[in-house]
Amino acid sequence: MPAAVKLENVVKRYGALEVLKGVSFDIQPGEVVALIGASGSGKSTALRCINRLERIQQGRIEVCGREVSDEAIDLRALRQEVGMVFQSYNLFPHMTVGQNVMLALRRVKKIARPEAAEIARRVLTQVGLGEKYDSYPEQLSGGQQQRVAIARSLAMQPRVMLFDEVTSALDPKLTGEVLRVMEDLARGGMTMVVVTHEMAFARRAANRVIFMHQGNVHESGDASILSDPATPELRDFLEHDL
Amino acid sequence: MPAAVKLENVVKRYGALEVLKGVSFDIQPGEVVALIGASGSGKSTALRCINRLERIQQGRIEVCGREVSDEAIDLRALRQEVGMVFQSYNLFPHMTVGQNVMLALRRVKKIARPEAAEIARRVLTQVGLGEKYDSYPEQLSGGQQQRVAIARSLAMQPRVMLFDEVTSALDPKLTGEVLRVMEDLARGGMTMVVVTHEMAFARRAANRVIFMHQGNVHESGDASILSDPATPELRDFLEHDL
Amino acid sequence: MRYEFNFIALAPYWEDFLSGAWVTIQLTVASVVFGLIIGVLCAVARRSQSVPLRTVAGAYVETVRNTPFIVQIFFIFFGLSSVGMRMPILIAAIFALVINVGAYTAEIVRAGMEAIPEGQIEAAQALGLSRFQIYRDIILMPAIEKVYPALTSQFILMMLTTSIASQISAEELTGVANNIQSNTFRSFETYIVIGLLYLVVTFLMRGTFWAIGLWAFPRRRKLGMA
Amino acid sequence: DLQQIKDAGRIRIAVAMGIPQYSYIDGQMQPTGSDVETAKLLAEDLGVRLELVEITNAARVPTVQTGKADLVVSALGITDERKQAIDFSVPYATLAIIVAAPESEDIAGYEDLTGKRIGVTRATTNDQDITANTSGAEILRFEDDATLITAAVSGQLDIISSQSAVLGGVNDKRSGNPLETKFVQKETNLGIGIAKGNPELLEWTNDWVRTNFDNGRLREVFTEFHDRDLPDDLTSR
Amino acid sequence: MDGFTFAHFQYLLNGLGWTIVLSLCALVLGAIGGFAIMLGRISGRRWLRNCALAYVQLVQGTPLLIQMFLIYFGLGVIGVEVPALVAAALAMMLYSSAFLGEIWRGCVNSIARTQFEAAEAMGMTRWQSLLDVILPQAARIATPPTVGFLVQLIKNTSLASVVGFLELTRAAQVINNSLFQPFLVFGIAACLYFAVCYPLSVWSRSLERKLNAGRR
Ligand SMILES: Nc1ncnc2c1ncn2[C@@H]1O[C@H](COP(=O)(O)OP(=O)(O)OP(=O)(O)O)[C@@H](O)[C@H]1O
Ligand SMILES: Nc1ncnc2c1ncn2[C@@H]1O[C@H](COP(=O)(O)OP(=O)(O)OP(=O)(O)O)[C@@H](O)[C@H]1O
Ligand SMILES: [Mg+2]
Ligand SMILES: [Mg+2]
Repeated sequence: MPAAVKLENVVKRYGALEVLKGVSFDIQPGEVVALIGASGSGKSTALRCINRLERIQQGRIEVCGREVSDEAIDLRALRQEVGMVFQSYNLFPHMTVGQNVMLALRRVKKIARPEAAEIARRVLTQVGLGEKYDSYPEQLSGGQQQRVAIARSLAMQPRVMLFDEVTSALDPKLTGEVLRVMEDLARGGMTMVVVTHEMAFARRAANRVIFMHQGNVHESGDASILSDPATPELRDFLEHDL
Repeated sequence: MPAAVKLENVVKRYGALEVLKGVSFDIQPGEVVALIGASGSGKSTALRCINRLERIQQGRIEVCGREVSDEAIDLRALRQEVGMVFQSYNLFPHMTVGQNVMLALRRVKKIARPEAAEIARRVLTQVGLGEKYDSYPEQLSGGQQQRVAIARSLAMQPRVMLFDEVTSALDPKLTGEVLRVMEDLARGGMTMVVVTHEMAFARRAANRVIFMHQGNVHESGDASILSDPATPELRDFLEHDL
Repeated sequence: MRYEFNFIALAPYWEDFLSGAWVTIQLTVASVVFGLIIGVLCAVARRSQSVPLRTVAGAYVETVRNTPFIVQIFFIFFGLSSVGMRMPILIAAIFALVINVGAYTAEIVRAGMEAIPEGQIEAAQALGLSRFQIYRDIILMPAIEKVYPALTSQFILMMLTTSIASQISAEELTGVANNIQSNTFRSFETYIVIGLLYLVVTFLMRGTFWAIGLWAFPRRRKLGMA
Repeated sequence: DLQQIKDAGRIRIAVAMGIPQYSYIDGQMQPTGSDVETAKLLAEDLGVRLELVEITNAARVPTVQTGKADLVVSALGITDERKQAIDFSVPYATLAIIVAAPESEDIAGYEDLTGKRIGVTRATTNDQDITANTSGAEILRFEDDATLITAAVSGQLDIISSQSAVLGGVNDKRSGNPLETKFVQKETNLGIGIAKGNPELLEWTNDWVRTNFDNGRLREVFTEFHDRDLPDDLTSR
Repeated sequence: MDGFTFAHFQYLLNGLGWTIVLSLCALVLGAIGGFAIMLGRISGRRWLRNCALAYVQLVQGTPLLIQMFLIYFGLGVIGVEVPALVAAALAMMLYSSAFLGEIWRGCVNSIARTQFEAAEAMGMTRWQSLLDVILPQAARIATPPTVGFLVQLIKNTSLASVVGFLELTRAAQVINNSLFQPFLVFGIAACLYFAVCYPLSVWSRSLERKLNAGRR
């Protein structure tokens, strides 16, 4: 069985600044991987490369057997496999919650309206927002918006989900709710990559932890590396965890 | 010795919406108080009332012996006593880090430029940002911006500091650094009010915890109430903490 | 094709073209400087607490923005001389241009000020800055920086509007062109030449504004936003 | 061309509206003036409908050059430079241009204008004449006669160079200190303008002007508006 | 030549009619052209972007009067006969398309790039993202400056007099040439302009306020 996501020696530069300096890792189908590391270490950039929001300069990326780094790749097909939830949600403010979720179903998957609406209701209920179908994003609290963003990706039934710091600025109660949704997904066999700076969250959500440091994968392993780090950098990074 | 901050039956309304419904608490000089509570419970509003960014409809607020609710209060004098660090930093984007910190020193305290620059360098070094003196805010990472905001308030040497969720979106390492700065300040005898949604942070930083619920102070006490809450509301609020 | 182009016929007039361009530039520079001052003052007045101040500034801005420049320049030029003020043509033209562009500038600057996030002002208040200091340091400069492209366009439009000053006998580019074509009857050639001269002046202006922007807003330079 | 005009059954004649006494709008908002009436006569005699093309001063020559109109009858003085751009008929009328000033001004010729502020209408023969013959005068060029008159009325100007017909309008409005003719600059011959390359139309127009000048119709039209007569030898100048 | 009569006023109203017709032409045609320019300016193709930029610079850098003149008489010179209305409409279209294109580009750019990314990350094409996600949001921001430009456009139609249009300003000039009462005649013309433009200005500002309120 091929890896769900595979990075091989990926190099990404912005002008002279080398942000990813040869990153390699494999993620197996069904795995939940937490990507941690200091601010600026390249976590968001790695996610963005995986679904080709950024082009890479060297190396290979493969997602569900597709060559992402191939110039001729069918981007729309790739993005139906890979869902992404942005750090800042990026909901469409001029559409209701329902329309946000339905949009890609109708435009990309060409699903008829009634059917798309039904799917939208189902995933919204799944994240506990069934009754917000007709609200606009600005009428929702931060945590609710975050869950709409998750629902919007989920509705497309991707095989891989990328989460970029989905719990920053949520209070403990809301964080717990998001975590529960992700655990459901994991049980359903979805592959997930989760960027987070909350170690408690990483510990609870992930089968595996990848620690990035200055554009490289510095250490990785199961959640136990968070309590027993092998490298001094990870130890230093964790030291301040409360 | 008078309380550093004293709220008595404070009522604050936005139109028909009563956000603070008769809040009272005292904070002694040198105390570090954590203000916790669900989103929308009125924590930020309480801070904003304390330095008179909002007017209150009923009750009294006293800061360092000054009557804040007095119409004729000298606002500039009050604000030299009270520093505030905003949730969204509110750095001035058109000024360098150094200029941000110097601005109030020069304009409000009328300190000459070279001397102000020296103070700015000193407080920036104190928060670990000495070398960012000439950078612009948008060239900084989130955590660095947050620390500039802290330095900007500190440079004015206020007697009371109000922190509004200063560690959201910081990774553990940066959170630790901010915490260390606050501990230094506390040792220096500064009074601090800290709004936070990270319980671990509250536990470590605060002598005392005030739990707000629907516009009222619902429970307060030393940090032990976080492990042993007396009211069901606080218990429910904490339940999801990881 | 019935028409033969003959640019040579215009050659003897090159000095006139240049002097016209020079007058256009003088009109433009003076109006930009004073227009900006009036505009900023009006923008501040329109946001002030004082009702009379707000009303006066609002009436000025609305009157000027909603009537054509040619009417304004007539009223100023002939109106003032009717009450016995006879001023040099250039001064009268500049006066009219300043009144006109001041109103547009006021609206643009006001929009920029309104776009300054409330949090910026609160942060300055929390630091203890006075109202005047907040206006100068926190509102005005960033507002102008925000609307700088719009201001540039408005001033270029104004430069093109100076052509109407030929109505009151200012010898700027368009006026000069009309003189020349009435002598030579080489209308197209003349209009093509002044079209190009206007383009040159436009580019000069854009360049100047760009350079001033670099100097006035060092952040744009450092962050490579210019 | 002539044949095309006849075939089309209409002739397009360009007139710059707003030249006092030559072409202006009367109280019923109808175009009138000596040029307009001349154009009407011409169309009548050609046996076609008249279509007036109302334009601005500056557009007079380009309008016929580019075929937007067949003829221009609009106080257009015959000059050598203009002849290079378009063809002219023999003169059909004249334009007397004068320098006027209040009585107090002591002006007898061009040389007395040195250092004075004088107003003209831009792109007219006056403009060219004053520009060529004075030195050191401050010349203000206005876009049309009305603006020039307004300048003289409102007190921006005391000395103007214009056609004599304008004076009445100025003195009507001017409060005291009326302007009087100081000297006549010259009497310019006015021609009907035709785009180059229309020999038949030119020839027909020349014939028409000569015939109607000799039989007095053109002179009648002119005197009706201008209070003066045309010189007898006009068409052979 | 006596005073200002009702006939004169009708003449001015007639001029106002032309002013409105020309403005509408300019707006409708300019909107179509401006949309194309906007697409060009945000295109992924560098040559297209540069062409659109050159067009904008050229048109914004020369006076409308000269554009009118060159189009009307210039097309005549190369043997293309265009009626004055067509020439004027064409010139106004070129002019307003450059300005509207720039205004709209600014609005589209001010919609955060992340909205584009979010749409593309869901597999939508660039065109779908533009239509469903970006334009509806940009349209809201774009309304006030577009109306603001329209107010300026209405006044700029006066330049169409060079190609023989008796629009409002020219009508006032013609009347002034027989009455010699500039303050009266132009004063009335100014009032007519004001009557058309002011409601638009007010509307534009109330829109702006509404949209600003929504964003805070
Ligand atoms: N568009 C860009 N242009 C130039 N540099 C960029 C760009 N985007 C990111 N960078 C730089 O790349 C580095 C890695 O950024 P990235 O966003 O991947 O960090 P991160 O690990 O997600 O950090 P954080 O935890 O703060 O979100 C940073 O130094 C950042 O300044
Ligand atoms: N300017 C305002 N106008 C109307 N309502 C407001 C305004 N500011 C705040 N509110 C309301 O007051 C209530 C309390 O807001 P506040 O910002 O104090 O909450 P908070 O406890 O700081 O929450 P959070 O943890 O989300 O920051 C909320 O319901 C909010 O909607
Ligand atoms: Mg990131
Ligand atoms: Mg808050």
